[in-house]
Amino acid sequence: MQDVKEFRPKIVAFCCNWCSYAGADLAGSSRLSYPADVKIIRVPCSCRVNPLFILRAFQRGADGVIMAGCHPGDCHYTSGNYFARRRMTLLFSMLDYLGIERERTRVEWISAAEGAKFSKTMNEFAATIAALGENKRLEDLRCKN
Amino acid sequence: MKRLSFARLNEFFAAIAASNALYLPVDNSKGKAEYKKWQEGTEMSRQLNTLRSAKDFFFPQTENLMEFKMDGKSVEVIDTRREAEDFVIFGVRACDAASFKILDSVYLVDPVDSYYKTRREHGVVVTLACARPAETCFCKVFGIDAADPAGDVTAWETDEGLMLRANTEKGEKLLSLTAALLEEGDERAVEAAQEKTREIIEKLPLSSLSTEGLGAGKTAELFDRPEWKALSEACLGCGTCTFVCPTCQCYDVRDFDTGNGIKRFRCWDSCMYSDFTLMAHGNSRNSQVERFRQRFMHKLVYYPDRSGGTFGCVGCGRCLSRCPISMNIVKVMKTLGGKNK
Amino acid sequence: MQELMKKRAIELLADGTCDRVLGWEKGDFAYDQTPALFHTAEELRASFVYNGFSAANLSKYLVKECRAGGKIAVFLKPCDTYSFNQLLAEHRIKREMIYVIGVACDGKADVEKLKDAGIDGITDIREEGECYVVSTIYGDKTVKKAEALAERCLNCKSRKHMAYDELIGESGEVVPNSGRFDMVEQLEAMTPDERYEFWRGELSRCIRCNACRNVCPACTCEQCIFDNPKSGVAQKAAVNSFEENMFHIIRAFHVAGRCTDCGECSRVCPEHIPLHLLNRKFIKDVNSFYGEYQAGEDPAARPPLGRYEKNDIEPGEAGGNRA
Amino acid sequence: MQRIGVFICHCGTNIAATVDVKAVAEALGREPGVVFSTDYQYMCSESGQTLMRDAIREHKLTGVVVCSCSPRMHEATFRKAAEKEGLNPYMVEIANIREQVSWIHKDIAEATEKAIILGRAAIAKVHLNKPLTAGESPVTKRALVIGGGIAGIQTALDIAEAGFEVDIVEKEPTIGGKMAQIDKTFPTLDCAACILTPKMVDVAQNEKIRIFSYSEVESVKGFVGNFKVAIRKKARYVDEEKCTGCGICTEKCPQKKVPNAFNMGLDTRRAIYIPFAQAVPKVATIDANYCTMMKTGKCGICQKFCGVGAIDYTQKDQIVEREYGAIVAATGFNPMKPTQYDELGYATCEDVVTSLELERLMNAAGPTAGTLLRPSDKKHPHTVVFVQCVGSRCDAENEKGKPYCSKICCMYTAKHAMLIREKYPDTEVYVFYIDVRTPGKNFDEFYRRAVEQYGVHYIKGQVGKVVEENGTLKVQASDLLSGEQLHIDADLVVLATAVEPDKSARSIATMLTASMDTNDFFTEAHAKLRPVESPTAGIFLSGVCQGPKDIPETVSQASAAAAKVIGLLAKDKLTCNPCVAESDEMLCNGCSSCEKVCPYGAITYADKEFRGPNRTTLIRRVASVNAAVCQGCGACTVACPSGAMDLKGFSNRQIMAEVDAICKM
Amino acid sequence: MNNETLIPYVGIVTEITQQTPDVKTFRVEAPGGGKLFEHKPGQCAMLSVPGISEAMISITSSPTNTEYMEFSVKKCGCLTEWLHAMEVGQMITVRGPYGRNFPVYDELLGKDLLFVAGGIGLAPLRSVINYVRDNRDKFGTVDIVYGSRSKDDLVYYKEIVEEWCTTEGFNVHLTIDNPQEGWDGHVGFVPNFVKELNPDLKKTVLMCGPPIMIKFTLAGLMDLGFQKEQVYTTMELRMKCGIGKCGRCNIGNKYVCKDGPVFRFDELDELPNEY
Repeated sequence: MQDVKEFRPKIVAFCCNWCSYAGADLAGSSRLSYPADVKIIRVPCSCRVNPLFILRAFQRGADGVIMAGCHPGDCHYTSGNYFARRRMTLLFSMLDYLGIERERTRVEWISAAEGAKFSKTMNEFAATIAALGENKRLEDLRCKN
Repeated sequence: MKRLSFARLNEFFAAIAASNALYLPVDNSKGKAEYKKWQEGTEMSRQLNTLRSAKDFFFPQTENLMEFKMDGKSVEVIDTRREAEDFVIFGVRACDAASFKILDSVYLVDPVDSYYKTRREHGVVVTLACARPAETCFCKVFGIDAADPAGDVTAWETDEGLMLRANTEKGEKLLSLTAALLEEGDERAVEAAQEKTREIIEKLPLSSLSTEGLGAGKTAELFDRPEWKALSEACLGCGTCTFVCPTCQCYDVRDFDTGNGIKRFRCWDSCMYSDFTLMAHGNSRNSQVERFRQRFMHKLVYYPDRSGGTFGCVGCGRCLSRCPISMNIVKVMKTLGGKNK
Repeated sequence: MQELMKKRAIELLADGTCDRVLGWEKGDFAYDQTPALFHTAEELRASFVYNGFSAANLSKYLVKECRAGGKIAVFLKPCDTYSFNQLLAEHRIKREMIYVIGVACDGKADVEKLKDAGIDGITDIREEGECYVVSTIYGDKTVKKAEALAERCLNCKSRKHMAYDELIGESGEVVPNSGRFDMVEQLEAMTPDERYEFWRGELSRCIRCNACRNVCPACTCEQCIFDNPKSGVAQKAAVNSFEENMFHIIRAFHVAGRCTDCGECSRVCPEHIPLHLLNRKFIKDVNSFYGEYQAGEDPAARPPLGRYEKNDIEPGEAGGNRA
Repeated sequence: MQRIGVFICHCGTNIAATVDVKAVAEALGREPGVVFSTDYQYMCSESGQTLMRDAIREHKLTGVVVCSCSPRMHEATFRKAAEKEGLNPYMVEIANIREQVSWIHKDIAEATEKAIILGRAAIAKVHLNKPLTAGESPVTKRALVIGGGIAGIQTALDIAEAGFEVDIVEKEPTIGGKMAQIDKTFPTLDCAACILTPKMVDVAQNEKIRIFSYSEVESVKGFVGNFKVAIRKKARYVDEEKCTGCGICTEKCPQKKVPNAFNMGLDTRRAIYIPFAQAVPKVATIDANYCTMMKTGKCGICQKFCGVGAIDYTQKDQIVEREYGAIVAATGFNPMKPTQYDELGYATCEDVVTSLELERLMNAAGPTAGTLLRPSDKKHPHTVVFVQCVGSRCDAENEKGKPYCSKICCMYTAKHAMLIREKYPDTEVYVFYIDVRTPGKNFDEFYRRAVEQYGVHYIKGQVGKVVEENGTLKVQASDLLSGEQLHIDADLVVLATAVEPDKSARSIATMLTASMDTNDFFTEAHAKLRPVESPTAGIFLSGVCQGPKDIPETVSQASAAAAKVIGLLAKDKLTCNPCVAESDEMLCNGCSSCEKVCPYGAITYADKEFRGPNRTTLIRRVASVNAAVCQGCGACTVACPSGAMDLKGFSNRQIMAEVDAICKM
Repeated sequence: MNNETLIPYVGIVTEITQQTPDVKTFRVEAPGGGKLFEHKPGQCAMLSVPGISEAMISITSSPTNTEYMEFSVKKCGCLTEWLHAMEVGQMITVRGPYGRNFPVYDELLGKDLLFVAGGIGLAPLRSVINYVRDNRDKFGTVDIVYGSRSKDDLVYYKEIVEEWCTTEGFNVHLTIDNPQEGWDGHVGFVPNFVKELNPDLKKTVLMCGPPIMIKFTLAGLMDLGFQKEQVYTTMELRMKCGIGKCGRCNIGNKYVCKDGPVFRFDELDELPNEY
């Protein structure tokens, strides 16, 4: 049962193919570690991330969701991350408004050259989530037993 | 006939709650009545009726039916049914009490729905006669007496206190739990209260509504009536009327993949929804006119056909006050019925 | 007003400007009006109604009517014209098929407010100056109109028609400080725990009847993702708190930047959940993050989620006032 | 139900040292749909690929998951291998268990668990993969260059040189652009006309190049490889075929008071004119705004004198439809008119001129035949003040100016100062600057020569006011280094005004669905790596329309754009990326939300007929995606509320399946 | 195992036969062998793959088969696609039997029978046909008119040729829509074929197929002088619970899952035209 196990957060990271996923690769090849709780899903661009995916992750048991994309202005598709930024700004603000811990969601802009930033960001985020504890406010109990 | 002084109402509830889960109408944050579990300090609502009907107790909006474990090619069925706890619903009005009979006629006929049956067996219904019916009430039209509701126990609020009459064995048993609080009551107090209620009912604007031209055997006359189109024109196809209706009993069965197995659950469905009859190769009720017609034909013709004439509506009036566009069974009856113009 | 409208509708039918008129039909108790199509002068004379209880926003019906063909005349209140423009902007209706008669509105009454005040057994309601005289089976009651005003009308954002072919009555002005974000601000000022409790208390009552969605003039999808089994997120019931949240968050998100704040969602909710507070949160955020934007004001305007600025606020920086 | 094969790569010990590959293979082998699961030393090796191909064949695999290094490394390798075995390459997915697992985790149990989860996610995705085929579209082997300045000319010449047809659309009566108006070029001081006009002649004589002068782009349809462009040939009232450019009409025309735009309005020309002697095409044009015949119907002198009967007062605009495979924007720039700076006196004082006006005043073919005379009294100026950065490098609050550096002003001002000092040593020259920017080959040497050899007075400071008093321009300025207020009596003030993208560029960008920045410069596909391509496939950028540049930069970018165009036109067919958006017409609302976020203009709408309920038909507006144009970013998929828009290869269902698998308890 | 009709049995698919390009027949047995439950010809069962969906499928095997049940499924939706993709040994869930059967135990006894089927419509009739074969003495002559788009689309072709055609008192008439290489049988649509065959008016007709076929065949039979009381069909509508409670499969006051799926045409006449 849950209570006997030590809390291991589940973290989903949506990474754009061109910058942040490459940044994760660089973190890997530079042997810059971050917790295994972070699992990456590759998307072509941060603008591919639908709010549905983020809610889905929480439903299925994620405790934190992070989206990483190219720095504003560097989007492989010119404008994708600008749209993503607006969408996530609004979505996160709404989650906050509903009383859901805003630290559970995060957006970072990580370039292909920023392996160190990738690792640092994921370490920080994992620590934040670990401190926050289990996601209770957006959980779906059906998926938790 | 038993009598309970109003001053001891709280003790009465406490006595019941000692061995049963007791539910009664309580005002929520919006000032609307909804059934809540009684605990010390819970105050009963003074509203005429609850926003949602009492059917939720026997036919909840969602319920788990079973689970499946899948592993490779194998499938395991897990029966998740549990023995239900005994519960008492207090303050059910005549209309909702009548709706239970309609639900029974669907769920308790062969093959019996065991989920429903279990809850029905474990539930004791204490009805409360109406004292101040609303303009939207028309239970009388369907032969329901708001002054003398059915149920395991019937209660009246009279000048002399709360009068209680057990109608069934379950009812007797319930009253026996509270025997210490009860005295013998005078029938006449009840009669006086009933008379007052019935007088008001006569004055209600919808009490004169007629069922002529409606009911069993009227499919051929009513099905192709051109008025259906205009009646359904504004219908949004939402499920409000069905979900607040005490007699609507349609459901959907759905599977939810939790990632660790499949939960099969049942949930309310609405014949007003466009996907209600949708299947892989078509839909037998394609347009809102057909879906709208189905709902009212079911209440006013098909159900009476199958039940020896009893209508599938109890006149509670919830759809009258909740429909977003104020289209409802009364307007349908007035338009299609014989004598309502 | 009602008679003027009726007369005008009859004329428009007669001179061929339209072949049907979309308006409100009277019901049994004065407050239970149904949106209806009127095809003849007789129908209009018999049952057309317009008064303080003609609350329904008729613009969404135009989507269906434009598909049916012909020419439709429609009565639109100021707030309805915003929805109308938004539908035009999204190509859901065809301007040339519609004759818009803007009608003045000084706020609509909410019968629930009368009922909450203990007035029951209502058989008729008459307007007398600033009051409603309510006949009930338990006697007559007089109520000030202002006391019966619907929640959304208390914070009316605009009495100005954004589109019309002709006006009956006068078009007013945009209300500069409508106070419509006051409640949003109050919520923002709460702690996350308080907000969570507030919304759980509200959304837990959701019965997923879809009335909010089906009445919403911005929700005109051919098929809602929540109804489409192929979408992978279809839901039919508010099975648990997650699904309640999910439905309302996604619905609000899908209408973000498109919602005109007509308030129909909250009006029709049988459980009286203040759904407009979700939409207003997005409207307020859009205004404060990306500049004032009122959906439906200008059908040619680019929606806030369809444009961007290079120096837009970062998701981490935006947020309510956290305690 | 797919039949999936799973292959776990050891990557030598790179993976196998930290991940228990056997355990992963065993665990993933139990997943639904997995019919084969194994591990291997080096999956990317020839024998690893053979292992995979054999398994595809023997186990009739419909999907493959390789747990290995990053897909950015070997996804293509494995997809190609699968394709060779007849499996659609897009049925292969990679779980990255090296960069994301073995290289960053030390604990074997933890790493193995994570590898299994990532493998499960890939399996879950493959279950929903569909075979994808890359589409092909033909290429029209002709390019369009919009703008006939030095950028457009160079691009056109390079493309034509490679053997492809090129059209140039130029809105003025002649090609040549701004360079034709310039006197000398920095830092070499060679004559602009001497190096430009031979190129103009080359263009005119090149059989592959067709010039549409005095023409504008009316509309652009289509997509990369298949553009359809309508060109408006404005009526010039002279038959281009017949006109020999003899110029007799321009001498006989009685209307002499037309401001000469080519000379920046510093002198006049006739109503019928050839902009300058070396114009290409050398054809006269009637300026209908001034022509007496056109305005009153009385005159007709030019017609009388024209020996070849080329004059045609009834000529109408003509629309020409042409097809192209690629389009180059070379729309160039204009120097800003500094009329909004009242303090600098441009609008009020005749002797305050812009740098380009100075070019004309110093040009042998200009209004003063190359002698520097100030406009007001045609006297030789003895004190000349140059003001730098007029309208450039302005603060965000300063709405009058531009935020960017116009890049060329420092150098041309040094050139002007130097030329004046050389020709008229008696003239004092002051230059007020904020910074002097001279990065470029021989640029700083050039600037230092101006200061050191030619004695130009460079003053770091700003000019606060210029007023005319009795024929003298009183210049008030501050010297920022000494902190002194300076008062200079000048005869001529020259303003180095900001470079502005041509006004026509905005509407052209809209037609091309090419994006622009807030300053109306075209945006490049990638600031560093794709500087001459627009994000819209098939649209290329040449010259100042992309950002301020000097001539050599412009020419090299023009050639770079040409190289890109040639690369495109050399292909017979274009292979499209199959991971593109697609619209489900049954779900599409036609609301245009997706179109608004598409950076490529790949989405179009059409009214289509659908079957409605009960045997009715209804017409609905629905979106469709041009697979040749879509680059697959997915912005549209999120903008779409009904879920009609989805992205192949990264569909909603696929991504959610990955989410589910990752979050599973 | 249970006393709740909504809770299904688990069955194992023990054999899968590809009948036509889009029809497969699945043989289902209880995990310990034998049938999951007894049924009557014409009755249906709810097949389900948990997590995918449930669908009502007619039981195509005869009750006289004591070893297994069979279901023939045409690929046309989410569940059926899944079923088509599965392999032998897969478990699925089955609940039933549901609905009214063809009246083989009473009204049809001793009658001459005419079966008319089109395409996959033969599946529910096959249960009756094989029941009749196994109870040959209880029924009169049997005529089977069966048509499909092409030869490849005829289901149970082997069984028809090898078993039905060789049964005494059985006359099988096959037809396909268009001429085809290797087909020397009848070509044409079923309704016309029935009319051409001019069946004896004493026969009782059992019919199943696409709506258009039913419509025209019925009209043809009426033209020939048949009465609606002589013609049975079986319906398919959106069914969910299978027990007349969930409320979606009604036509007027009848629930197809409970009061049907077998109807006599005179009964259908009384129902509103909403199917």
